Amino acid sequence: MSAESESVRKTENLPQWKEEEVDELVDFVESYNSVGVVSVTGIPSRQLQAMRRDLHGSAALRMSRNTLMTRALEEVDSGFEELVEHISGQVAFVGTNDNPFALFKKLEASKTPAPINAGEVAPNDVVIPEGDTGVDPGPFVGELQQVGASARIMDGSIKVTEDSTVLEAGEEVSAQLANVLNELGIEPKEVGLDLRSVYSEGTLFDPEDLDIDVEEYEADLKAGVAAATNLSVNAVYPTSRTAGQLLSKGAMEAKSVGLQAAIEDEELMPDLVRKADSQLRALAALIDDEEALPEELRG
Amino acid sequence: MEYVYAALILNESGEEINEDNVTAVLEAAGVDVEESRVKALVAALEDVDIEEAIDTAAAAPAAAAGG
Amino acid sequence: MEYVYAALILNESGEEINEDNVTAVLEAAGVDVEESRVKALVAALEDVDIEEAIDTAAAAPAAAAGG
Amino acid sequence: MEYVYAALILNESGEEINEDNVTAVLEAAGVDVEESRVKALVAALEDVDIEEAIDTAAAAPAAAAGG
Amino acid sequence: MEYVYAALILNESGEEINEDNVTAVLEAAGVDVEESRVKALVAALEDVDIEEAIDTAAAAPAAAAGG
Amino acid sequence: MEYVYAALILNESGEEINEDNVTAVLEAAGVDVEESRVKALVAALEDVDIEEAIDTAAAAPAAAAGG
Amino acid sequence: MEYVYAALILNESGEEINEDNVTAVLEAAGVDVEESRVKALVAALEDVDIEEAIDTAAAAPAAAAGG
Repeated sequence: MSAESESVRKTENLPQWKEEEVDELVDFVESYNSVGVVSVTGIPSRQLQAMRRDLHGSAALRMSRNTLMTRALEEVDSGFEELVEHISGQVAFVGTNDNPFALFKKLEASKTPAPINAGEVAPNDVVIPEGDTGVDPGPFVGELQQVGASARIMDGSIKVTEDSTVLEAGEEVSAQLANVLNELGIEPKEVGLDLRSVYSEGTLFDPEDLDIDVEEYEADLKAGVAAATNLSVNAVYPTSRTAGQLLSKGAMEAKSVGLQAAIEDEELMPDLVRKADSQLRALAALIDDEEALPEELRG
Repeated sequence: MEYVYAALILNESGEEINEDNVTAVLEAAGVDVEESRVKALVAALEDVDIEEAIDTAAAAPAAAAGG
Repeated sequence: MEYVYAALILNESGEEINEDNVTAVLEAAGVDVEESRVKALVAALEDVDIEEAIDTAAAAPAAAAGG
Repeated sequence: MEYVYAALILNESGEEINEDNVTAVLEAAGVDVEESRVKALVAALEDVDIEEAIDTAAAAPAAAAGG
Repeated sequence: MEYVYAALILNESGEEINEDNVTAVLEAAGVDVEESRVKALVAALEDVDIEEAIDTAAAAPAAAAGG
Repeated sequence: MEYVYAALILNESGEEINEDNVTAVLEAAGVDVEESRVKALVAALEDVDIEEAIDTAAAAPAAAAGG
Repeated sequence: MEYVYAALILNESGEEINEDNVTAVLEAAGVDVEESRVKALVAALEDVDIEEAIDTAAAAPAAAAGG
C-alpha cells in the first residue's frame, strides 16, 4: 500500500482536504490529452517508484482513494466519466500527451516477471519447463510430481521430462506450488502497470484496442508498396522505383516476341539455337525406335 | 512513387483520380508537385482497371527495381 | 489501406509520419479520417523500419501482391 | 533488338508493321537501318500473334525472380 | 508500353534518352505523343541503370522462349 | 541430330515427312544419307504428334533456368 | 523456326552456314525461302558459337544473351 493511500486514510474525516484532493485530481485529468486507469495491484512500492521515473517526461502517475478518483472523473465529465467503471481495486490515473497506443506499448514493455505467492490467482497458465532442475535427488522430486509436473531423477539430478502446466489461469496458487516455483526460481507473473482503459480526445480505448500488431502494419506497408509497384508497372507509369522494372518488362516482351517469331537477331540467336535443340530433344524422346536416332539422343 | 500512392489513396476514398485531387493529396504531404508528372499519372491511369492492376503482379523481374 | 498509403507518401516526401501529417494527407484525399486509426498507425510505424519494408516488398512484388 | 522494339511500338500504336513504318521508327531513333533486316523482321512477324507472345513474357518473371 | 519501348530503342542505338528523342521515335510510329508521359519517363529513368535492367530480363529466357 | 531437324523443317514447311523429302533435305545439307535411318525415322514419327512435342519443349527450359 | 533448323542441320553436317547452303536446305524442304531472312540469319549467327550456346542452356543465360 502506497504512502499516499496511508495519508488518505489518516485524513479521511477531513472533508476540506477531500475537496482539495478532488480538485487536484480534476486538474490532473484536465491537463492531459489522454488519461487512463492503470491497475497497480501487486507492485511493490519501490518498483512503482522506478516505473514512475521511467515514465517521466512521457506520462505521469497519480494515486488516490478510489472514491475521490471517481468523484474527480464525474466532475470533469465531458467523456472522462466513462472511465469510472474501471475504478476498482488498487488503481491509479495515468496521464499523457503522447499517443495512447504509444503509452500502451511503453507500459507493456516496462512489465517485469515476478514470483507468485500462495493464495494469489494465476494471471496466466503456470508452466514448469522441461529440463534439468539442478536440484540434487531428494524429496523435491515428489513435490514436483505432486504439483503436477512430470519429473524424475536422471544422471544424478532431478529432471522435468516435459513442459508441464501446473496451474491454469484463474486458479489459486497453493502453498506447495508457491514453494516449488520459488525453489525453481520461476517467476510466472508479469508485473507492471496494467492499463485498463484510456480516454483520449473523445475516444475510450480498451487494452484490446491499444494492443496493436506491429507486424500487421509492416505487412500492410509491404502490401501497399507491392500495390503501388504493380499499379506503376501495369499502368506503365514509370517512377524512379519502377522504371527499371518497366525496362526489364519491355526487354522481356521483345525477347518473347523475338523468340516466338524466330527473328534473326544476333542477340536472340543463342536462345533460338537452344530452343531448337530442346525441341529436337523433346521430339526425339517420343521416338521409340533407336534406329531412327543418333547415338547422343538414344535412351 | 508518391504520385502512385496518391492515386491509390484516392482510389480507396472513392474520389476521382484527377489532376486537382492528386495535386491536393501530394501538397498535403509536403511534396513539391510537378504538374507534368500529375498529368502523366492521370493519363496513364485513364484506361486502367486500378483494382486489377494492383492485384496483378508486376510482370518484370524484381532485381531490376531501382533503389 | 489508405492510412498506410498516406504513411508511404510521407515517407517518400521525407515528411514526418505524425498524426497531423497523416490526417492532412487523408483529408486532402476526401477520407473521413478516424483519429484513433491515425494514432494507431503512427504508434505502430514507430517500431517499423519503413525503408527496409519497402526494399523487401520491392524484391518480391509478385508474392506480396497476393493480399 | 532495336528492330523488335520498333515492331512493338508499331503494334501498340496500331500502325501496320511494314518495311516503311519500321524503317521510319528506327531512323527516328538514329539507327543505321539495314533493309534486309527490316524485311526479315516483317516476314518473321507475319504469322505471329504479337499480343500472345507479349503475354507469354508476363508469365516469365516468377521463374526469373526465383533463380 | 510504347514509351518504354522507345527508351529501349534509343538505348540500343546509343542515342540519349531525352524528351526530344523519345518524342521523335514515338511520332515516327504514329503515336499521339503526350508530352507529360515523355517527361515522366525521362525523369524516372534518370537514376536507373538501363543495362542492368535489361540484363535482368535477359536472365529470364525460360518462359519467354515459349511457343 | 540432322535427321530429326530435317523432320522439324518439313513439319514447319507443311511438307509430308516421308523418305524422299527427308532424304532431299539432308542431301541439300551435304549429309551422307543412310537410307535405313531415314526409314526408321519416318516410321517412328508416324504416330507422333510433332506439334505437341515442340510445345512440350517450350515449357521445359523454364524449370532448367530456375536453378 | 525452319531457318534456325536449317542452320543447325548445316552445323551438324559440317557444312558452312552461308546463304547458299541455308537456301538449298530450305528449298529442298519445300519452304518458300525469303532471301532477307536467310541473310539476317547468317549475319546473326556469325559470332555465335552454336555448340556453346546449346551447352550453356541454363547455366549462364544472361551472359549468353549479352551479345
